[in-house]
Amino acid sequence: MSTQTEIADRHAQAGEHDHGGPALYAKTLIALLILTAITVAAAYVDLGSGNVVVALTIATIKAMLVALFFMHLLWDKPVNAIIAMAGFLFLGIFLMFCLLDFDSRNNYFPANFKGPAADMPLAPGTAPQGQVIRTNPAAEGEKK
Amino acid sequence: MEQQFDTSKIGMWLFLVTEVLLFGGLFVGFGMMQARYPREFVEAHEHLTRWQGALNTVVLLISSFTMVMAVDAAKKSNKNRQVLFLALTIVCACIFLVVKYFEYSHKFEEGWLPGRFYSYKGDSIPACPGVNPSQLASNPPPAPAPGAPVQQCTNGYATFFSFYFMMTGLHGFHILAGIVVLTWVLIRANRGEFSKNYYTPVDLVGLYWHLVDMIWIYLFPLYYLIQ
Amino acid sequence: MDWVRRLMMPDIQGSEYAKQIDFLYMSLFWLCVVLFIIVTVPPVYFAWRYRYKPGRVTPHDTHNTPLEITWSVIPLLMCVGIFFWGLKDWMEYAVAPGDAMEIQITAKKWLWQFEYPDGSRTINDLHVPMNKPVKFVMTSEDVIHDFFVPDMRVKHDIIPGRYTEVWFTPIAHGEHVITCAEYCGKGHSDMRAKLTVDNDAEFAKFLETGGTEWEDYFSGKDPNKTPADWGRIQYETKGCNSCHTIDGTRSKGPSWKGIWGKMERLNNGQLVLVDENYVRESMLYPQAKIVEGFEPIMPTFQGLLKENQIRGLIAFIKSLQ
Amino acid sequence: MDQAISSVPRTGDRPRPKKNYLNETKGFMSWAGTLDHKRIGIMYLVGVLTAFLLGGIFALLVRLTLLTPTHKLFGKVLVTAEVYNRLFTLHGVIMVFLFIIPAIPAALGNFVLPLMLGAKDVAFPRLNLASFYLWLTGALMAVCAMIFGAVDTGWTFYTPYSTTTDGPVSLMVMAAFVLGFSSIFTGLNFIATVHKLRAPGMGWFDMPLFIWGIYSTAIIQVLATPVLGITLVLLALERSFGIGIFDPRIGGDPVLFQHFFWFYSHPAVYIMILPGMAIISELIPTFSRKTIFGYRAIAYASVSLALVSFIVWGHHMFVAGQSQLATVVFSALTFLVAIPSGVKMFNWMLTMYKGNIVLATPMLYAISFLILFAIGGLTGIFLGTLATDVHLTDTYFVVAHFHFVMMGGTVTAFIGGLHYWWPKMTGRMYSETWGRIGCVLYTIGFNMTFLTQFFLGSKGMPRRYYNYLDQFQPLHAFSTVGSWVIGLSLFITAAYLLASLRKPADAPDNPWEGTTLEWKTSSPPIAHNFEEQPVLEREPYDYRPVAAAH
Repeated sequence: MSTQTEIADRHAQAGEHDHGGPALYAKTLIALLILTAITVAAAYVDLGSGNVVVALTIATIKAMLVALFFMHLLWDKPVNAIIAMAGFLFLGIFLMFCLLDFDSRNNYFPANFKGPAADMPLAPGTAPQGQVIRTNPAAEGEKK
Repeated sequence: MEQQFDTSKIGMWLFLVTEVLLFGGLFVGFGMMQARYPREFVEAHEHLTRWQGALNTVVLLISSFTMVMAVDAAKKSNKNRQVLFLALTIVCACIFLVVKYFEYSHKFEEGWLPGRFYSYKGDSIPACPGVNPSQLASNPPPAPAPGAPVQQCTNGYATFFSFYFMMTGLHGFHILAGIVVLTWVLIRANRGEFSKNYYTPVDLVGLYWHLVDMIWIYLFPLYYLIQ
Repeated sequence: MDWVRRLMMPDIQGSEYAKQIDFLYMSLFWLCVVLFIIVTVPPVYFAWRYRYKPGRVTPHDTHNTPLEITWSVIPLLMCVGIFFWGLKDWMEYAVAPGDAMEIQITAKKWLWQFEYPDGSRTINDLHVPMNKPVKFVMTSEDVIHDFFVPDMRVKHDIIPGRYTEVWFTPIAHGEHVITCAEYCGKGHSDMRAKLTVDNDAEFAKFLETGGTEWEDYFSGKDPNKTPADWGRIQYETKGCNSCHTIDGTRSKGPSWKGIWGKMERLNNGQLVLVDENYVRESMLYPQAKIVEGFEPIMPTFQGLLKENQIRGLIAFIKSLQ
Repeated sequence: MDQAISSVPRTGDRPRPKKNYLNETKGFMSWAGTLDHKRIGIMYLVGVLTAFLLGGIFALLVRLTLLTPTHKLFGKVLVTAEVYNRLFTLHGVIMVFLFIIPAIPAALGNFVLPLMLGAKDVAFPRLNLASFYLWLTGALMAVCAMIFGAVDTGWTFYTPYSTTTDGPVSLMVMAAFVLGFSSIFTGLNFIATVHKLRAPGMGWFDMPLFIWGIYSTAIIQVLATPVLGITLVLLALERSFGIGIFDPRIGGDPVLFQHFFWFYSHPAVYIMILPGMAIISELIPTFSRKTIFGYRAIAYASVSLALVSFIVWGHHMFVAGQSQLATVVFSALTFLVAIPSGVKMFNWMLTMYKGNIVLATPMLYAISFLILFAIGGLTGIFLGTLATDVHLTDTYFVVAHFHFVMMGGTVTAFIGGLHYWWPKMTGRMYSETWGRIGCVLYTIGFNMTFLTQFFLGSKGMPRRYYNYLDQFQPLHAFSTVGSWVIGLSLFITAAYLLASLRKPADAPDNPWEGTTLEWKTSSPPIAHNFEEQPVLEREPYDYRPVAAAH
């Protein structure tokens, strides 16, 4: 790659000089650190399943800050932003369809359920209701 | 000439997208396994040291800042500041790895290891019955007697640590690679090769470094803060 | 036109569902024949009709928006129709009726084990009653297998560590093929089983003997399958092992070790010789003779143990010397 | 008709330059270290054709094994079940990862794409060479895995079979991983090239449709292949560490593996077919001497196929134990694929209408493609429809369907494209007569082999079967004979193409009256492609007389 970069020993990124700058970067850093503090603090508050949402929302805001300011996407050519978005979009598609499958799996059981076949333990969440397949007394003790 | 800069940048962004999807596969795997073992994952994550994760987050954020400052200095043809900030970035990367080293060695000592090497005794979780796969085909083991308690096993716990080591390990590998390219850029910067007319390598390494930071931004809450 | 169907689908339509699938398949087939003619005959014809002539000037047709919209929208509508037709038939496959008889399938490399509601078991030999819905709840002991009955047009993967389900209502009396459709190694292509659709009388007779697996243990062909081994399976699966040990330790009932041929003292002071008749009586009428020092807690196994299973248990006890 | 093919330089053609990319420099290192996209393309071509030969031999052996239900030939069992399982696995792995995926983009695309854009080279020549060496490394790893006993998992590597079976599975999987990165780098390179190195005056909608196809392919290569990489790494780690994600014995989910695998491998099908369609979009207007009908529709269809390919992967898993809701959603989405594919078929058809059609060998392959791809596409309807798929999936019907699309589609287009650009690449014309014989034989043999397998499949013959019921023997035997016809036709093709290399360079710059930029340079091109930077003056496929166009 260095051949053409060496050939390109002169390029003027007109316009980019006007953007960014240490002051803005410092502000971005401070915002990122504050958000980190918030996300750590939020972890000590029990919000049930809300914790994951809060943590991931804050993480996404932080990632956006990094992408927009540190990675210059805010001022860059739109094609780069489109490429970056595409990556996350298709990752989202992947996650979404996997979750769609997981959340709506049909679990069947034999009428006279006798436990899993051979030494193959049943996966959690696939046990018939009312029948505890896997318990961890030690862990449950800890919770109480 | 600007053409070449733009081309390299598109190339870099495309590369970053492949990195996002590479890590993304692991994130999806982690998500699915967490949906499968919600309780085990929460219990297992309590073995991670939250302050170490938070410290590393701060270190990486600062390194991202010093990196962008180095790019800024290159853009302004300021050699000394460029070298200084690149060096600071490398220092931050090294601090990150040192903290990781302490984290890892603690995990090794306690037996919080990936997959079948998980040997932690503290939770008193009985191990799964071991099965030799090659035996199974010719000589299947007898079905368990009715009413016999189903064996508990370390499945979810071991899986959590498998993902922990895979994802932080892959990330750590990227940090290492980052240190290598940063050093290369530092040497070239020290020779005064970069100026406002040509700073493509600094810019591209910067993009890479920010992505590594960005991945950690997601790793940190997922591993250290889940409830 | 049934010969066209027979050319492509299995001759036997083992269920009403199979007939539906065949109708859908044949409809799609004729539709595709028409579409195939539409998309391939013109190019071949054009290749001949507009074959090269020096100097011929070709028109500069770049596009025709109405035409292009037409050939996008019509296929789209067709696809929507086909999707819903497929969905309608598939819903029937996807949901088993509540009153279906349940047969459990355990697949492993490379055989099929079937278990009926009364506990009877067979290997590679499935019997089902005609005209009654049968539901199969399946799991695998090793890798993924797939329960495929071409005559019934049904198929579903069998996944280790989970149960999956498939069902059909057989209407074709006689034998059919069950075959594994998910690659599972060396014996994949030999992992076949026989499906026999019985009428009610035949099926009742089949259940009476508790399946056919026991025959292997009494035929003497396989040194690893003796009547005593059959007895051991009954000992482990019918619950004998919860009260009777086979290593001599005392449990809720007398241990079976060394019991054969002994004189046991009963709670009324009588002595009884442990032989075929006594053992058989203890299983079917357990309250008749209680060994001294034990509670009369054993339930009767009348109806639960088939004749061959009793014979197996006797052979098993005999072997515990 | 042959007068339409100018095998002699036309008046106005520039004299053949003495130096071209083939003889500019000499010696092993001038090839091994070359950054010239044309030489890298040629090296890829040699590589993928070798892989094609190897995979083809395995295919012939598989068919030979299935000739009789007893597998006896001259009274001997040639291939046991274990060997058979390895044969079809190797056939699949080699054909998919070593041959089809790089065949058109990396071999033909590398050669043609910069020429068509009027560029000197691809955007990142070093990355291009690195990509070739990654391919070579992956190929060598696969060969090593073969030597160490080969694997019997099927090219899909389904868990838990692949996590429990013996053999160098991890090595084979890592070979596929390395090949994946080779593919990623090719795609990355092409995207950057298309964005930045188009000739002056060439807007996005002035690009030849081949470029649109390769560009869409590159999008998939960059977005989907990393997931394959991580999937294979997880599989290898599952084998060595027991990480517990895919193996149910230690609490994993085998169906999740299938999601991971098909998230890549379904788009991968479009990595294979889109470049095939791209070649057909070149051949048909060129040999019809007529502008392409619905340029924009074809370009958009390529891109939309690439995007839709990411949301339909679950149709490989209708009976695999994914949730019923997911099954219904994936089936509905699957039908979306039919629309852009159909649009392309109709556009090609209308391009031929009122054309001036030269039935040269590449055009014959294009017509063969139209027929075979139509069958492949239409049988896809049976498999996308929920109720019929339950009966047909995992049978020979699927085998036939994807061979019609992958071989009847992609390989047919690849051979057509190879003939089309052969004069440009080598500077030689091949024997037109033998070319046509080869194409007709190929089409006949192909239909004998694979049309038969639709009947086998719908009759209930599962795939990957070593033993089969006697009732299937006639169809199997017929299919095997067909495979010999294909083998013969490809042998003939290889023979006359190689024979053409023995004669001195005789090809004119533009033997087919092509309108795209690669025909503007000499055959074979000079090392820097063009003597002066070409400027696009007319849109591609403009066959109006020069006066009328202005």
